Amino acid sequence: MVLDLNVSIRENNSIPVIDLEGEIDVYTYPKLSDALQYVFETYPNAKDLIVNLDKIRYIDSTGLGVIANGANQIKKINDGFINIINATPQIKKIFDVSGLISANFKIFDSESDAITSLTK
Amino acid sequence: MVLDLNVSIRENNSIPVIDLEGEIDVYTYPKLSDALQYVFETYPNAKDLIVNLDKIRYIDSTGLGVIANGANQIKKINDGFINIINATPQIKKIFDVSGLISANFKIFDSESDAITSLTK
Amino acid sequence: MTNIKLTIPSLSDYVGVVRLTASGIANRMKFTHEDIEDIKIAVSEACTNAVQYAYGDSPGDIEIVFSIFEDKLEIKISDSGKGFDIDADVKTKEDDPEKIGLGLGIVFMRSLMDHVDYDTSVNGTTVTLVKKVIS
Amino acid sequence: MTNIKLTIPSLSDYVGVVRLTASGIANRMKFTHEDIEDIKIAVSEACTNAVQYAYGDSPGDIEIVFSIFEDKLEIKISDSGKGFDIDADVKTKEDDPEKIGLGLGIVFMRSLMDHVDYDTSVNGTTVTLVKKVIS
Ligand SMILES: Nc1ncnc2c1ncn2[C@@H]1O[C@H](COP(=O)(O)OP(=O)(O)O)[C@@H](O)[C@H]1O
Ligand SMILES: Nc1ncnc2c1ncn2[C@@H]1O[C@H](COP(=O)(O)OP(=O)(O)O)[C@@H](O)[C@H]1O
Repeated sequence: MVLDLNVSIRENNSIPVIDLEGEIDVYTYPKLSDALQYVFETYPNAKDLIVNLDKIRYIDSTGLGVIANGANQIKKINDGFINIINATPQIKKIFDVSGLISANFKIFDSESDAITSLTK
Repeated sequence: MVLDLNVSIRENNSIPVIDLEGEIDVYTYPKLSDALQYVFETYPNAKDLIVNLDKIRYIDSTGLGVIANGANQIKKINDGFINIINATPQIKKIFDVSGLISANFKIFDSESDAITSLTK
Repeated sequence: MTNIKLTIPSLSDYVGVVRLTASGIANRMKFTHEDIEDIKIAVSEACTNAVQYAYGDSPGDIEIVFSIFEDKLEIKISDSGKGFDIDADVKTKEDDPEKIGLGLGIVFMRSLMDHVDYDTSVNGTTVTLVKKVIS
Repeated sequence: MTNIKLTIPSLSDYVGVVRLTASGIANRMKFTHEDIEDIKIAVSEACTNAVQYAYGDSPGDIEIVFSIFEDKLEIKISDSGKGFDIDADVKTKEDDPEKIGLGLGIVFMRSLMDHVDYDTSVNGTTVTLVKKVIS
């Protein structure tokens, strides 16, 4: 849906995956925060969490802030990571500009790349 | 492209087909008028012309006006018809409201329906 | 009630921009996809008329005010152009085959919206369009 | 030069509407797809700040003026809120881990646009964003 965000949660190889569709901005970001909190409660021992941006058509500093906060949280709890997959070049640029990449999250091109790396 | 109109012209079974993509409004309709004039000049004996709305995401009275004018013209020259294909339900509604359907153009669901009917 | 106001020059280039703004606003309300398409067409028809007829050769401004209510969206499209005689001008359309317009704009607005009101004088024209949220 | 003006209430609901309007306007200029995405983000960041910081608990208006030049798009985003001390407020961000914001909004604007200017006082804030058309 234009101007809105849809969130759904599933597992791949026991790793929780958050699929996002639409736009993440100051209006929609609470849906993403809620999903992150839900995953942290449902998988209290998870070391990894995948966030799938395949169908994200817009993200700005609000969305990056939520993801960075989530990354800090999973680091603190389980020394874990948020793993971003399917970011478009535009979204990668935004992560670059933010200077956040080197912090507590990793970026993979595809879900299979992420799963291969995280399960080995 | 959002807010713009792309036009291309081809033949199917010797019938000229105008493929349209985008939006037809007060800004873009001259592109459609030009394409119609081009087809009338290039195919001076054509009894039928197909206008493919498959990739049209918006049309209003401006676009309908151009199509209706084209239909009048081909009627006058060759006693011919404009044949609309792939109109969405929303676009069909607009044609309905306009009261133009019974006039000089026909509506077919698909290109193959139109070709079958026009070549028999 | 919340108001959003947009002002564009009366150029055909920007009618699509009004349409985008309108669809964004309608998306925040409980309209169906079909309602949103209806609103886009109606607001475009009103703006198209202001572009084509209000100002003659020297463009002026078109002001669009969106008023968001719990149960309806009201859109006022105003120009400061020359106005028209709504009964006379609409009737004579069929006598003038030279015109591109078929007299469909106002017909479309009336059939796609729940309420359409024209306020027109030598000081300009304001069209009020209302679409109700069906719940 | 052509001006388009949009006024919205300072509610998060309508930042996306500004984005749609901005992308429609940018589409009428010779910007690349990437430029248009940059413009959408920068204008959203400025509006998001006005929504989050300008007015405290009672929302006011945000006015966005798009000025279309042959060779650039200039966007002014204004609120009548409380303003801020641009040097102090940006520095202290890292000391306040409770805040959702990471101090990225202004960083994004500066890196995505060709020119960013802040004019802020107790009477409100105006951000001017400029993106050049590369030809
Ligand atoms: N904003 C306006 N300013 C001046 N004249 C207008 C305006 N809107 C409509 N009109 C007049 O009303 C007539 C009917 O408009 P409409 O139903 O949209 O059909 P069309 O545009 O095909 O003529 C127009 O031809 C014009 O003379
Ligand atoms: N329009 C505004 N009105 C008041 N304060 C503002 C405005 N825009 C920015 N600020 C202040 O500048 C700070 C930095 O903004 P920004 O770089 O967007 O980062 P963030 O939103 O993450 O804090 C904000 O935290 C706020 O204190």
